[in-house]
Amino acid sequence: MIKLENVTKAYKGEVLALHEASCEINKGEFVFLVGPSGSGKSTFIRLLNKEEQPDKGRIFVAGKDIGTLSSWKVPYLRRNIGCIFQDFKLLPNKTVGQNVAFALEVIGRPNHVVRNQVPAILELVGLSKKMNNLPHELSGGEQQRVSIARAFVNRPLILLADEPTGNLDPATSVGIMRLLDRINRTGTTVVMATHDRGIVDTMRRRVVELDRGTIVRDQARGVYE
Amino acid sequence: MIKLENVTKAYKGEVLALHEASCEINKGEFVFLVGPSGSGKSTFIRLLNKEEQPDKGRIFVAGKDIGTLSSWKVPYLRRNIGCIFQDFKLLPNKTVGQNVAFALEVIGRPNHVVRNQVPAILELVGLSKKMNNLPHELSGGEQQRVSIARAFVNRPLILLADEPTGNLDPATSVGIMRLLDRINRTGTTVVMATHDRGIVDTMRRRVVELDRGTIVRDQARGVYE
Amino acid sequence: MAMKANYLFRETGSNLRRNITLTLASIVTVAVSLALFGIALLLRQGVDNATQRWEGGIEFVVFMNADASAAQLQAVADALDASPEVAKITFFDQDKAFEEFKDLFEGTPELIETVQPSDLPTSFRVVPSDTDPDAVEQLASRFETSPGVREVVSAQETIRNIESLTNIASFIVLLGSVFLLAAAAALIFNTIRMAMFARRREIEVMKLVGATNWFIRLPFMVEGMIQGLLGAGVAVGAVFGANWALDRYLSDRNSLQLLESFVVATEDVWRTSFLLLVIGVIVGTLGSAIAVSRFLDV
Amino acid sequence: MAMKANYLFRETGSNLRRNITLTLASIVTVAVSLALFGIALLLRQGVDNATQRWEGGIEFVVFMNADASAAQLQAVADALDASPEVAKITFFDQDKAFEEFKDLFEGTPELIETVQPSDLPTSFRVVPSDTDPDAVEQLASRFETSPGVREVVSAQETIRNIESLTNIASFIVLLGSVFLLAAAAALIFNTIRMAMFARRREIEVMKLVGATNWFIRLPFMVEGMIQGLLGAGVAVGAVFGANWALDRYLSDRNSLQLLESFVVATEDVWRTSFLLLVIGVIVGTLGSAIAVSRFLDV
Ligand SMILES: Nc1ncnc2c1ncn2[C@@H]1O[C@H](COP(=O)(O)OP(=O)(O)OP(=O)(O)O)[C@@H](O)[C@H]1O
Ligand SMILES: Nc1ncnc2c1ncn2[C@@H]1O[C@H](COP(=O)(O)OP(=O)(O)OP(=O)(O)O)[C@@H](O)[C@H]1O
Ligand SMILES: [Mg+2]
Ligand SMILES: [Mg+2]
Repeated sequence: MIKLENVTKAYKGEVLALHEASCEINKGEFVFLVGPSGSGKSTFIRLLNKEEQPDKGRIFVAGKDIGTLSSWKVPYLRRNIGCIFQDFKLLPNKTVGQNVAFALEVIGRPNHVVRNQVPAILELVGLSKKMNNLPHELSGGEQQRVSIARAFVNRPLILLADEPTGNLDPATSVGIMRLLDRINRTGTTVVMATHDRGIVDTMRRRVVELDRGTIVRDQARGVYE
Repeated sequence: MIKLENVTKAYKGEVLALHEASCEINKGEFVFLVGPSGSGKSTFIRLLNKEEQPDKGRIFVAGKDIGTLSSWKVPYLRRNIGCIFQDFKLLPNKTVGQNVAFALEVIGRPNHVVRNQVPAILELVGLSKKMNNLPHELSGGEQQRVSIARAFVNRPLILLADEPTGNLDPATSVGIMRLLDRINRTGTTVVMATHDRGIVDTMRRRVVELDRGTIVRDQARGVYE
Repeated sequence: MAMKANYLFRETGSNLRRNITLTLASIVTVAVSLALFGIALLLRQGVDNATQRWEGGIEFVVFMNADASAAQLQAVADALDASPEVAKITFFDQDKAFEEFKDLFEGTPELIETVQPSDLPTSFRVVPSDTDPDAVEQLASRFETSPGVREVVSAQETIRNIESLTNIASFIVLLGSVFLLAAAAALIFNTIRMAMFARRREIEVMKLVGATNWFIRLPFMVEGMIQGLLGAGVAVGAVFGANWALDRYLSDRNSLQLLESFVVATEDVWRTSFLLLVIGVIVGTLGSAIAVSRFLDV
Repeated sequence: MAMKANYLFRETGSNLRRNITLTLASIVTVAVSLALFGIALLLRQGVDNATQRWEGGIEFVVFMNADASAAQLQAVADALDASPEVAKITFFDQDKAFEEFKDLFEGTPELIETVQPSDLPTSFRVVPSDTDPDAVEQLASRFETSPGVREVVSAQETIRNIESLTNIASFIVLLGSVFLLAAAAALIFNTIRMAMFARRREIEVMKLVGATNWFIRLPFMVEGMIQGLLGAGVAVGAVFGANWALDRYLSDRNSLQLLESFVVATEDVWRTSFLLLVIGVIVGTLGSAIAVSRFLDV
């Protein structure tokens, strides 16, 4: 499903965010991406999304080399990938409901689907009451959950989650992890960057550890460290 | 040092973010603010900073009723309070170094002080190398550490920290907590909102728990729950 | 592309409402720029009108003595009729002259009171077929000595001066309006780009969520179109207002027949307005499309 | 307030550089607006000049016969001298007339070749002390019958027409420049507000870190001042350019003495430029100060 071949990514030619990283993730896998702050986890995820281009190496997503993808096809790639961003990336001028609906409207889902799915997914993340609030009117954790809802809503093939529980209390985190697990069981491939030792140690899934841009560990059913 | 008297805060007249909260924090105390997502922790902190006004009740900071503070005095109040914001609030057009220096320039510190202190504090949070990067060129955890450095740099009387370790790996978190502890020991009052059970349980300091805007627990040497 | 019309309108509507500062800024810019351009166009039209009128008005007047006999009148009329260089003759009897007098001095009724039609001379207004001032003068001088003629007045000197004046005025106004159009385009594009700059993060996020370029661009274009239309609408209002003000100014001073020719036909005002609306819509739509493109390659 | 000058300049400098889109937008707006205003001012100056020149030029010319005797010349000169209504007399002998002729037809040397000084009539140019056209005509007619006089030419009709024309032109241009100044102010303020809007988060953060209003405002004001100055500088360039173009246009067509009076003195151009710079600086500085204030109460 996802394959990285000797991928190197440096910002401004200096900071080596990723160095000769190779890794293959199969359909339906659940992978934790761990490592200290600044080790390249977000960069890893941004490369899969084609938000950044690698300096060297090749990246395959869903069987396609995304390095050679023509730019007008990028939106179609992204529609197969749900992404929970570390900084949420909500549309500031749209309400919570509209933010989530946007992901469905982009792929041309009919109105009645939008009207059904959006409240359902917001219910799932516990934000039914905030449907008509703007993002800046939400608490940090609530914003994060909107981002999660948006990434889920169109049932993507791949789910990229960049520290999806960073702003959530333990109880809510557990709820979100259950949800991710359920989604993973329906066949969705999940790649999740996290700092939460508790979650990684409880779930016991594949763990890829980064350190200063290098993959230093790739362990099935691993723990945080 | 800090006193809340029956403070109520509702957003848009509907969402009760804080309800009849009363609480007194003495000089030199270290207080954890815990509670589920959306329970009012950030609101609590924003009220102390006069970023929001309470609907009811009075708030005293450093002996002054900040409800009656004239607006031109607010900057001087804020200079006594270091604040680590949940969403970092870095100046996007200034480099890491300039962001930290700004907190010193605002209070009119001479140039040589700025030139000494800024690299020292960045060293402390492990960002010496990123001094000349812009915030959007940093990882989430690095941005959070810049925010921490800025809040520390002018040795405030009070330190408000809104989930300062949300984007940090456990090892870096421990380092930051040691730093906070050290600052606290020099007499600075620290109020920290957090979701990190491990930190709260290890430190064993005063814990104030919020639930849907109400203070449900106020325990000296408490645990997360 | 599969964009639903309902999404498009909802999106455009809420953008216009939410970014009210930017919306107003764009509308103000379009309005001011196009109003200036429109007024310049009308001014030019006025100058052209005046020139045409004055050129068409190259004529001379053969004033008869008050006591000229009917035979003398007839002789002059016949002589004029017979001249091949004469394009048109109008005979002004005393009543007609009085009518003209009343028109001219509408603003000062006390003057009209004191004058009787019989005080005014009868005259022939002659429009020569060749408007070359020298030829006109020559033609005019032929009638100076006919019996019963008091005076022949031709306005060649005036006409020459006025021609050169209107030439330069027309040139200046043309230059001004071209400059204004360029300035308007620069300002409008500028404003749209600034508005886009303020929303570049939003565009970036849309792209990251999988929106195609057209999906993002279209609402912005409709938004730009509406802003352009509204701005142009305000400009049209300003143009009508300016035209009305000029009309009033001129009619307050209508003792000067000369200036009446500056008045622009309502039809011209409408044509200019239509042009402004078209420009507003095009600049708004295309400007938005181009400005948004800068932020589309994420 | 304790702001260090070095902070102020560093801050202003980096703001100007970093927000290059907004900086350019502001400069373009100031430049376009002030250029329009400046050109309108110069045009008005030109119109005023022309009016003055023409009014000052109300005169009549007594042309003498080519064979008029010295005694006849003297008699006319004495009579003119003796008239209290005459302000100034200039005698044009044949050489002087030829000089003027050469000036007038500078552009067509072949014409100058064919004419000899002796072909031209001598004349008296008379400037009456009372410029009322009727009085001038009466005065002029007194000399029509003096011996040796060929013709007396006075330009009362022309003058009346031109006076009313320049009146209206001056009025239109004044109206235009006032309108342009208002439009310029609106556009510039608009642009500054948009720039501030794009940076409102930044201002908010500064306030939260404990910056006083003046600490935030001052760099924005200096920034606005510089933008205003640069924009006004470009506008000054445009004004000089427009003036030069007009000069050239007029001197290409200088067979029309009439139009030369439109040329504006360099001194006036400098004065206008200075005015534009002052307006640019004031609008930039104050505009920024006011615009930033909207976002200062956090
Ligand atoms: N746009 C950029 N320009 C320059 N350097 C960058 C940029 N983005 C990231 N970096 C650098 O690349 C390195 C890896 O960043 P990345 O965001 O991938 O880290 P991370 O593992 O996600 O860290 P965190 O856990 O703190 O989010 C960091 O040192 C960061 O400073
Ligand atoms: N500007 C606002 N307008 C409307 N509602 C708001 C606003 N800010 C916060 N709220 C609401 O007030 C409640 C408390 O928010 P607050 O940010 O204090 O929560 P929190 O405890 O910090 O949560 P988290 O742990 O997720 O950061 C939430 O329900 C939130 O939606
Ligand atoms: Mg990251
Ligand atoms: Mg919070």
